[in-house]
Amino acid sequence: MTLLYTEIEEELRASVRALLADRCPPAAVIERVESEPADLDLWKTLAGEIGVAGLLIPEELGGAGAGPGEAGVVLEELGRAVAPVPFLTSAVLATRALLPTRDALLGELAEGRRTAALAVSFAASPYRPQRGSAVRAEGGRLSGTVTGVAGADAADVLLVPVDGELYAVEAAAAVVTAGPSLDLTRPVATVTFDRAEARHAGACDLAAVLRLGAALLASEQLGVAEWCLETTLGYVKERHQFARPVGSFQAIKHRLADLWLDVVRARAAARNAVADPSAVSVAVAQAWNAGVAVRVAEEALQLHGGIGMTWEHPVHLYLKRAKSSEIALGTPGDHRAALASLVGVPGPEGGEQ
Amino acid sequence: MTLLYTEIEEELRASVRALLADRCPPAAVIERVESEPADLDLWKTLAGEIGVAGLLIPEELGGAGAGPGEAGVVLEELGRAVAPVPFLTSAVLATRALLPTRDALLGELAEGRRTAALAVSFAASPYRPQRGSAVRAEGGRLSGTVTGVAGADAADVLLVPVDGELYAVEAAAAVVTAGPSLDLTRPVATVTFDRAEARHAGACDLAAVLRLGAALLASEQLGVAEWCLETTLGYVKERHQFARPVGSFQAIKHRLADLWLDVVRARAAARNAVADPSAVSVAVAQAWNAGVAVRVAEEALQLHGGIGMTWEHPVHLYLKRAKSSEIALGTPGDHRAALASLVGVPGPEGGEQ
Amino acid sequence: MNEADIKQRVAEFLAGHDPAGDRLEFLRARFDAGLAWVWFPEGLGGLGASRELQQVVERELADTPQINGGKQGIGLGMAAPTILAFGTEEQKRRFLRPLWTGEEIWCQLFSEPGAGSDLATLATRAVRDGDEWVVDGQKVWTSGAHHARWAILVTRTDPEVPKHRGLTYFVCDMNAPGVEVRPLRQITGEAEFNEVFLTGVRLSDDLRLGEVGDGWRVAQTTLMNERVAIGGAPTRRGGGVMAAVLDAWRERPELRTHDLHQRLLSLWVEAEATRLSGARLREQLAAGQPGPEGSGMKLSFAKLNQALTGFDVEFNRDLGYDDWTFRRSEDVDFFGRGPGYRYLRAKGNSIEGGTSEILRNIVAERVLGLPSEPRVDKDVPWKDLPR
Amino acid sequence: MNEADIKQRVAEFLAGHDPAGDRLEFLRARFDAGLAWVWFPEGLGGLGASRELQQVVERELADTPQINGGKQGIGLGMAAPTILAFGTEEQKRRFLRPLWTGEEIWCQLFSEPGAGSDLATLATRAVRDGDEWVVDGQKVWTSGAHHARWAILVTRTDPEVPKHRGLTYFVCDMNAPGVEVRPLRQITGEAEFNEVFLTGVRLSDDLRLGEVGDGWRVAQTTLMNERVAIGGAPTRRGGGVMAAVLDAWRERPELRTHDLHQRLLSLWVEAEATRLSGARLREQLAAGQPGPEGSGMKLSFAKLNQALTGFDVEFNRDLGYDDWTFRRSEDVDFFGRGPGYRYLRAKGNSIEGGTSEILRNIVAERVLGLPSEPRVDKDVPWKDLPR
Repeated sequence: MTLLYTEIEEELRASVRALLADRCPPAAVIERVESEPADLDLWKTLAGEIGVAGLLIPEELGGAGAGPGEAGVVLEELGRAVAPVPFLTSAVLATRALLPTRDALLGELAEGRRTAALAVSFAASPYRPQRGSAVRAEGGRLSGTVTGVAGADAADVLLVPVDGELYAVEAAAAVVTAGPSLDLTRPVATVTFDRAEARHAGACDLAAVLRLGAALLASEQLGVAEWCLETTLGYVKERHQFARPVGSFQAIKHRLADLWLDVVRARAAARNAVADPSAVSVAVAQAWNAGVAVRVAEEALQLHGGIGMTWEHPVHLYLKRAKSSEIALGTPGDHRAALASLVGVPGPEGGEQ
Repeated sequence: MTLLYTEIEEELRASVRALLADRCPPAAVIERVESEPADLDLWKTLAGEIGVAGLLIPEELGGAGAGPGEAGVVLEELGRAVAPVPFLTSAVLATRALLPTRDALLGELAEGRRTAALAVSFAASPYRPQRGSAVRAEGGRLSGTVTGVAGADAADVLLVPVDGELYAVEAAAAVVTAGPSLDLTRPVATVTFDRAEARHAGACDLAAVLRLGAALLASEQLGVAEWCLETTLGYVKERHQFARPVGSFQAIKHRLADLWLDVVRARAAARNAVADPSAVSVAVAQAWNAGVAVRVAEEALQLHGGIGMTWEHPVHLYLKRAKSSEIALGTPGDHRAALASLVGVPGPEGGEQ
Repeated sequence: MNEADIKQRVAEFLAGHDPAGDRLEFLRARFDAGLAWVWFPEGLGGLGASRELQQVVERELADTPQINGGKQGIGLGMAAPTILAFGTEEQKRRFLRPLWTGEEIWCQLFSEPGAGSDLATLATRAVRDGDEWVVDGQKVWTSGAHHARWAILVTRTDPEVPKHRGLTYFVCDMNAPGVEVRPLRQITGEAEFNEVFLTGVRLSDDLRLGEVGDGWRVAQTTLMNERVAIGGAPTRRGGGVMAAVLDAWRERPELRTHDLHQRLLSLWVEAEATRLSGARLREQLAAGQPGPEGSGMKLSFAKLNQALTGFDVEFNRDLGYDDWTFRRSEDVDFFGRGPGYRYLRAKGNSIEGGTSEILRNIVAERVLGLPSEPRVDKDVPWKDLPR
Repeated sequence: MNEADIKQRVAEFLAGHDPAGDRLEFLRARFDAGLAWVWFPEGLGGLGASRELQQVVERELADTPQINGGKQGIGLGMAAPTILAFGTEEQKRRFLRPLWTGEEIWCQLFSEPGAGSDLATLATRAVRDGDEWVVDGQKVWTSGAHHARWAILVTRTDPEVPKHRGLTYFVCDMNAPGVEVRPLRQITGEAEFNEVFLTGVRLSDDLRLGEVGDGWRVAQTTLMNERVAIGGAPTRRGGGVMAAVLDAWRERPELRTHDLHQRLLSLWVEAEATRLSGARLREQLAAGQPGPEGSGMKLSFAKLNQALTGFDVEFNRDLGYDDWTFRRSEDVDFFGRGPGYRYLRAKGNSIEGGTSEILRNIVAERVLGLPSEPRVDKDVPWKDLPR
């Protein structure tokens, strides 16, 4: 087990970064988020040419047979670009849910021919996997509603966990209602099934699926924090006030040094969570990285001054992503609470108060 | 009700401050703390000449008939000097315990002829008044132990609450064992009674006594924070590094500005707690001021650099006082927990987790 | 003039003017009676009385037609005191009455894309041309520019001298040719503010406020009045942003956790200590002991609002938003909107009206007396400054 | 030279020297065999091998007599690399062997009361007198001075030039007349450190390390080695200071509250994230990719230790202390003492070996590439600096 990046991971990173630099600059993201956020053309290239959609799928099922480490690197890059593509929702969450079933759909997902979404609230967590879901299965048909589903807008097929079983529903057979979302680049939708035709795919340990999602979300949060820190560093080196670069003022320097220490630790926590996606590692990574991403994004906005408050500057996309991700797949507080029993730091129950 | 200081209070402050400047400079305190911390000569002057011992005692019982506002101003000054005198322990805690009984001892306390201590742990709180006490009364005699008693070393008489009743025991009839204390200027002792002769003085609402003590401790914490902030400001204006006053470096300036904001709010909270010593006001003042005193003392030490780590510089006396006071009469967490029900911010009981 | 005198004046005024009649006529008459701002001179809406007595007037006239404090905020809070301090008699008579009655709305043309915290480095040029000045430049963060009749404007008239010395202050005619107002969209989706482009705008010299080259001093008067106005309103315990959070907290017990509970209690204590220090500050002001505490209120409130609104979003586990529509908003409808809006809007609290960084500098230097940093721009002609 | 070669050398050495014999003889022989620090040159305790191979030697010789890493810390970590880099052949031969075996203990005479963070402003004077130098001044925060045979010493030899240029570096004979060592009492009660007064101390010129006036460059080598040494030790999950806190937490359930529980969980997460970044840093170093992360470890650990020890005192509600006695302590007995001691001692973590303020400057400028502040002392002769 290593916390460093492998050469293969660095090569994958370079490919993804180059593609995103070309096809997904922040200005382009801002332009599309209000009309059609998901960039399915970009996703097609990422899936088809770079092969990211099949990273977690074994070779014998049509995938690349890679692991969380590679997926984490892709998410770092997607986070750095707040790229509106369904990697986390389709190639991580939905794929991981489907993996134990070895369903033939996996091959299609791996090739990027089809895209899936896990019909579970993005606000659910490994500790409360049912949050936001009220779906029942009757005679091969599903009825009910799931709120806050991420990636549903970009999905051809919805994977719906009901009572420990996983069902596949064609997106056309469900009603997907997107409302305004705090995260413009990964909007959530309400998904409603009304006796929708469903195919039983197999068993589903939803908590385990969401745990892997949380492990990888930590890498995305690292990417968000990295972009915010680097962009802010660039800005304060250039921006002059009082005839000095803003970045030469000591109070600013010290804050940025502290943020950098936070990001360095976020990188270690993210790599630990993909190297060993155990309950403890994932809880640590989420408890730390979610807060770091929010803090760095908030400081980025502040240190950009007025320009950071404008729609035209991309920093708000990152702030919105960071704040939504803080809620997604368990809040930092949820993950800390889980650690209490995982690592033996019991609460006051039985003691005073 | 006002949050400002009255003219009478400012005059009282000026007298106390002048006396302390003369008789209780920090160097003198450092010199005495390891041999005989309590300065009973100074206490005699404060009680006899300025009349601080009887502030809370009505005129008809031999006191000055003043109120918590005046006592608060005295404590601000005593905090600024970390003066080793038993004002809080005798003239506030013990006196307040005795007041409802209208016991004749009050007159002696008011004049400073005798000094009392409340035989209750300084780590007890309005919410857990019994913490550290195990004393029983049998036939006019007391037996048992109280740990962490502040002011016992300077007391002629001990006031001991047992089951809602208050007993007076001559100090000579108890065993007072002082161990090393974190707060050098207000050491705590273990007090042991072995069938000690006791006089029943009346009923005692110990929680109410400790609440007033906590209200006034907030003023002392304000004084500690003020000294630390002012002394640090003085130091960083004088101390040069890199050919500039250390206080001209922006990171230092911003930290001191933030500390000042904390102290400004601590002043408001302290004045509110003496103007209206209700459960809410006291809990707010303690929850805020205890932390501010510790934070400012810690920053004072840091900003003094190496000299702050030396025994000869007085800043450590303030740090030790601040940290001990954080525990005394309820921690900030205890006071916040009390606010949950006092102001209607209920916890998760009944909800999730 | 004491409280009784003032009450008498109000009574006389009310005897002559029916509050139920025409609103504008009533307000004009109130101005003419010296009951607009009693501490202003007679003839200019005031009575030369002490400022505290204004409270008496407001109490007595509480049930009569009122001016619009929100829409007229810049005029009342910033333009009026500056005109009073630096205007010619003619300017005072021309501008103050319609400013107060709300017949003419004002906005502020100070900040520029390149001059935010360092306002004195601003680049909008005014060049003299006979009895007129020709103004070219770009201003930003101008609220209400689209319905303003007039603006207070700071320009650079001499680039050859150090930055603080080459500025001149004007009243700008917002109807003049060459003034273009564009809404400026914020991260909340809406546009509270504007960008204002000034292209060959001609202002006659009698619109100049103060001497040529004295604009920095004039602007300081304006900014001092702005900072006093921010963050000074009294709130009740548990009020303000905290109230919005507590409502949600009480209504949704199923979302509470120990983590959130402990954080909320800490924020409650901070909010209460901050509120108490605001109350104490108002007592000091009322007692005529201003004290330095005012400088810090905005800092404390910005931090608190940001922490509370961030907490609110997390508590509600709300991945949604209410409305991203790009539209002009006249006011900040803080409490009428969702937690996501409040979270984003509160981010501006530590930037608008002086960033928290600048305010910490001010507290450190003016309140705590800490030495200033080495300055590299004091004696350099503006045109030679690095930017 | 590879791992197998080294193992062979060790085997040969062990064949000729009995670890059960005289300790000092064994250590001297180990030095002479080049197994003291294998990356040093042959004849100076090394073999000119790569530094990683030292681990092999340590593993192979783990059960033999060891040097005292604590008491010899300054010599091994700071003096030795500096002597190696700047010493004459004669100096290297004279000093390195007894330094390594522990026959001669070293201390460091750098900081002064007036020169802490700004070390280069130091005032201890060295004046040439023929083949000797006469040293006068006061040094502070010197650990181990009372049993040190030698010290590394930085002095000012030219007050007329800017501060970085007038310094000269010496080896100071701690037995020389005029060297007076006084224990320096800390806030914990004990004295880990000393003040050292130098009065007319005469040092022969062959004790000079590096050129006259080049002392700053020599000192940088020393300090670089100090910073690498701090905060680098591997810990297990929940280990270090956290372990002491968790022991108390688990033993005393009656003292737990929700407030403390939530804070402890947050600290646990911070400790674990910090530990992981330390582990990652060590992986980088082992892989020959040093990376800038090292600069920050001390900062992170200082903050964490201070938060944890403060928490510990509060959790224990402990108003007592273990021992205020003023005595000389050889080592920091962090875990053998009470929570109060740990709380006070940890306050030094953000001061000793570079304050957290200086380390933040270093991270900001050297790692993040942020511009330095305007400097007012670069070109001013030392004697004219304000102080």
